[in-house]
Amino acid sequence: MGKRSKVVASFDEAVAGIADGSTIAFGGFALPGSPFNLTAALLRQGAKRLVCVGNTTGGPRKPRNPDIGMLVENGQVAKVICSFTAAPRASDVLPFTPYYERGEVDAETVPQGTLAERLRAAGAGVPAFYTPAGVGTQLAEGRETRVINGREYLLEYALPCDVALLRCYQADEAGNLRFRRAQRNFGPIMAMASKLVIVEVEEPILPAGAIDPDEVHTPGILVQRLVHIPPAPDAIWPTLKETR
Amino acid sequence: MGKRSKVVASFDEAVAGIADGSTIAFGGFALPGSPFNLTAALLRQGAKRLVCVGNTTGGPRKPRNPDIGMLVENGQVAKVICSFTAAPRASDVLPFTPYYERGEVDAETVPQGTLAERLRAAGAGVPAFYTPAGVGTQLAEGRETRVINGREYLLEYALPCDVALLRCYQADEAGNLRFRRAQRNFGPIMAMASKLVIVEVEEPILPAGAIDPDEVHTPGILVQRLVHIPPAPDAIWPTLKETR
Amino acid sequence: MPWSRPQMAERLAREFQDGWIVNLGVGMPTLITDVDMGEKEITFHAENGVIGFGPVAAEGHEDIHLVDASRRFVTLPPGAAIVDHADSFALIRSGRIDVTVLGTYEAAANRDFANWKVKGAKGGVIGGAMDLAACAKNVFLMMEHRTRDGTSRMLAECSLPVTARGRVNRVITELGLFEPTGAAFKVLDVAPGVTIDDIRAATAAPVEA
Amino acid sequence: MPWSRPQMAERLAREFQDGWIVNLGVGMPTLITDVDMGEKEITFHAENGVIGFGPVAAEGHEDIHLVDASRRFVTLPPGAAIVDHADSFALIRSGRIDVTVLGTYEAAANRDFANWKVKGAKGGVIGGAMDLAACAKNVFLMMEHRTRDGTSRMLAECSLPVTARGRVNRVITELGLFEPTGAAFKVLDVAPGVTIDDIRAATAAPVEA
Repeated sequence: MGKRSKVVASFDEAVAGIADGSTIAFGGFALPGSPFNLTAALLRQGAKRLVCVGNTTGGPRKPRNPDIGMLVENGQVAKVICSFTAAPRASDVLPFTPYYERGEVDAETVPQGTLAERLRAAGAGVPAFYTPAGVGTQLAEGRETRVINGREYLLEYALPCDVALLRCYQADEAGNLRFRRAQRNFGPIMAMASKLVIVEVEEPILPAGAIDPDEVHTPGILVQRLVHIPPAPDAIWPTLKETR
Repeated sequence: MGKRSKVVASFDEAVAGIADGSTIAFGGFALPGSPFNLTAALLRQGAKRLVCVGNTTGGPRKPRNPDIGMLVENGQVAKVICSFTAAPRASDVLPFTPYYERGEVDAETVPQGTLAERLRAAGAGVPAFYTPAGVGTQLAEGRETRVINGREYLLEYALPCDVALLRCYQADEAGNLRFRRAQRNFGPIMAMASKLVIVEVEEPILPAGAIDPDEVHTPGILVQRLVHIPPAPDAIWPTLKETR
Repeated sequence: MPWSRPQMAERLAREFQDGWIVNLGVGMPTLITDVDMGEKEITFHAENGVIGFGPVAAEGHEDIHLVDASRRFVTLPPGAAIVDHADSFALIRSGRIDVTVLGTYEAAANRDFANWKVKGAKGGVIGGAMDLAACAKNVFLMMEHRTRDGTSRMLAECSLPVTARGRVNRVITELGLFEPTGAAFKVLDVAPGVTIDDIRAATAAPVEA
Repeated sequence: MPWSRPQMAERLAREFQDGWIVNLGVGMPTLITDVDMGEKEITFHAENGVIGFGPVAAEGHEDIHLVDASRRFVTLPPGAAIVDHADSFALIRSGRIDVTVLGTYEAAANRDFANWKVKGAKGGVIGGAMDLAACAKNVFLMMEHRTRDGTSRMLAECSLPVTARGRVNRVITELGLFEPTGAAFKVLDVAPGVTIDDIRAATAAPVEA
């Protein structure tokens, strides 16, 4: 372990080689864990026809940080798979919405727990599972259900991804990750679900062995590329003001 | 959180009220995480017709520590669900084996990963899932399979338990658990799968807040009863010699 | 006089039982973290894996890594724990959440509700609501009794696509606290100065006083 | 002269590629942690969630909380991580293990093998073998070529209940290293002084030299 470092020097290097048509998981729930710098690099990198998986396409708030919605605006996205694909208030409009309404991008709207479990299933070699979420709703129309012990469940399939873009607090050179507080959210399961896991790291990358094995949140064997986030203004470090 | 302590004074108090017919998950893989003291208390408590879930019924080695095999010998077990229900070498005989051969106790032999995933599914509200393990073997005979993306999978059902008996390293009064090293094994998923989670704790129970929320392995809302393990000879503290 | 939103939060929280694990939806339900629970021990669970969180942080004491499911900068009292999204929804689907309090567009006497898709919208605002609605032991709704144009949100059956069927236990509005019984909304409490006739006039479903 | 067990371990480990994640079964396969891997970076994974473990602890330096899947007191070099049993088998089922090395009762030219149930046994000794056999990218077997009474363990088809079908890539015995091809065992290497005729005599399946 750790003979070779997984650290790369820049965000651009970190996203190099992501292919057109890739399915990409974007970590984060609200601000914590959102890979703003890697997303910005992907906007520059320009991969096309992406399938973007994340909790949301990005809200209507300003100032905006790089998100799936910006990739949509940049013409890089074929489809999104999210638990939010519209604005909570009818008066708000997501940047994503006009593209969706014009049919320029497709969307799959998934209950958040189902999204999490489909990612986890992909990372666990479980191709499909049953869940009670969504039964009896429009989402279940025409889909396969099954009654188990007297209750109706919906069949859901694993959601494997080609790439995960994540942000965490600490990492060592072997790729072991630690998230801080609510930053953990989708991070560990997106790492499990993805073939290429790329992480922007807030603290300087630690030498292998600096993280106690009991305190690792994502084991390094799941992680391929790490990049340390330089101080602002060379990188995106959102402030409290932007997220209120 | 933590206004009321979950700490009880003795192993006997910890297992009080476990009903006849309960399904009980026993933590541990080899020595680490095995709830020897709670198992000893269950032998005294005497609940009958138990369904015992664990990695193994207990090996042929001596000296023996309390295990599922002893509960079988004590006439308390109707069925075991384990990944090992025979001795690896034909020359060895598990204490459990004669009872099984005479039909006095039933057994379900389950691949270890399927056992882990069935427990995790129960704890995740997933009633059933598909797995590749066991396909094409005697275990799959007459059972439901399904081809997904060209590969054949076996349908497996969640394994919910009434009680989990676990051993961990540290806990706080709110029931948050930390396992040390290989002690973690089945602990977190058996806690997820069970309605009543009872834990023997190696270190003195910590006040709520003494464990950093990022370093909790099992959240306290899953745990009902904690008991601190007193020093030997008042409690079982296996030594290296016994486990070689 | 109808209840204010903090009064609605306070009244609804009186329905919580000691020891409950409580999940709060975005918007109005977040007011419940400000309610004094007295002797009751209540644990707040957020979809993003924050278990046992406390009140919103005082200004200047926010932790940029610590938000609840409504993006509020919250605090962590002793005993809190963090899990990932899969484990957080494992707690939800396995029935560990005693109550979820959700905002909604519509509540129905038949115990359905609709809070994820407005008329004509492409896409939806599901978040964790479908998992919570299907699996929490109790589903409480918190909402305005009518839309701004005066249309009732309290219906016999939902007009919008439902979030879950037959799962609602309580609905609180500015006018009162209700239990949907299948056929009607049963009145459990009424805001001061509000009459049953006021409620009937504002409700597009039978009301059982 | 047939290979010794350490020589079998050393020879089989030469089949590993740089960067592989390796899982070792109980018994003979554990000898592989003693092999000098040279420039190759190999990470050992154990079913009980110990990722990146190192050699067996020196006497007096054992950690009572730290065993591998064979109950050996191992060590944790820098970069190691611990996960629970569900996450450990998630790594296995999702194809993250490059090779599992398993002991076995029988290996078959049709790429089946049988290592969980002896004749007449009630119950079985499955452990993690079925998950590993079904999902590891490569399945290597390590075993004695014959039973003590001289019966071949190298068969055209298994006589015992199989652990997985069509998954075996390599078999090493004291006589040689083999690749089951479906119809035969193809000889990849031979222990010093052992002849192809010796192997044919000890094998109850076609041997392809």
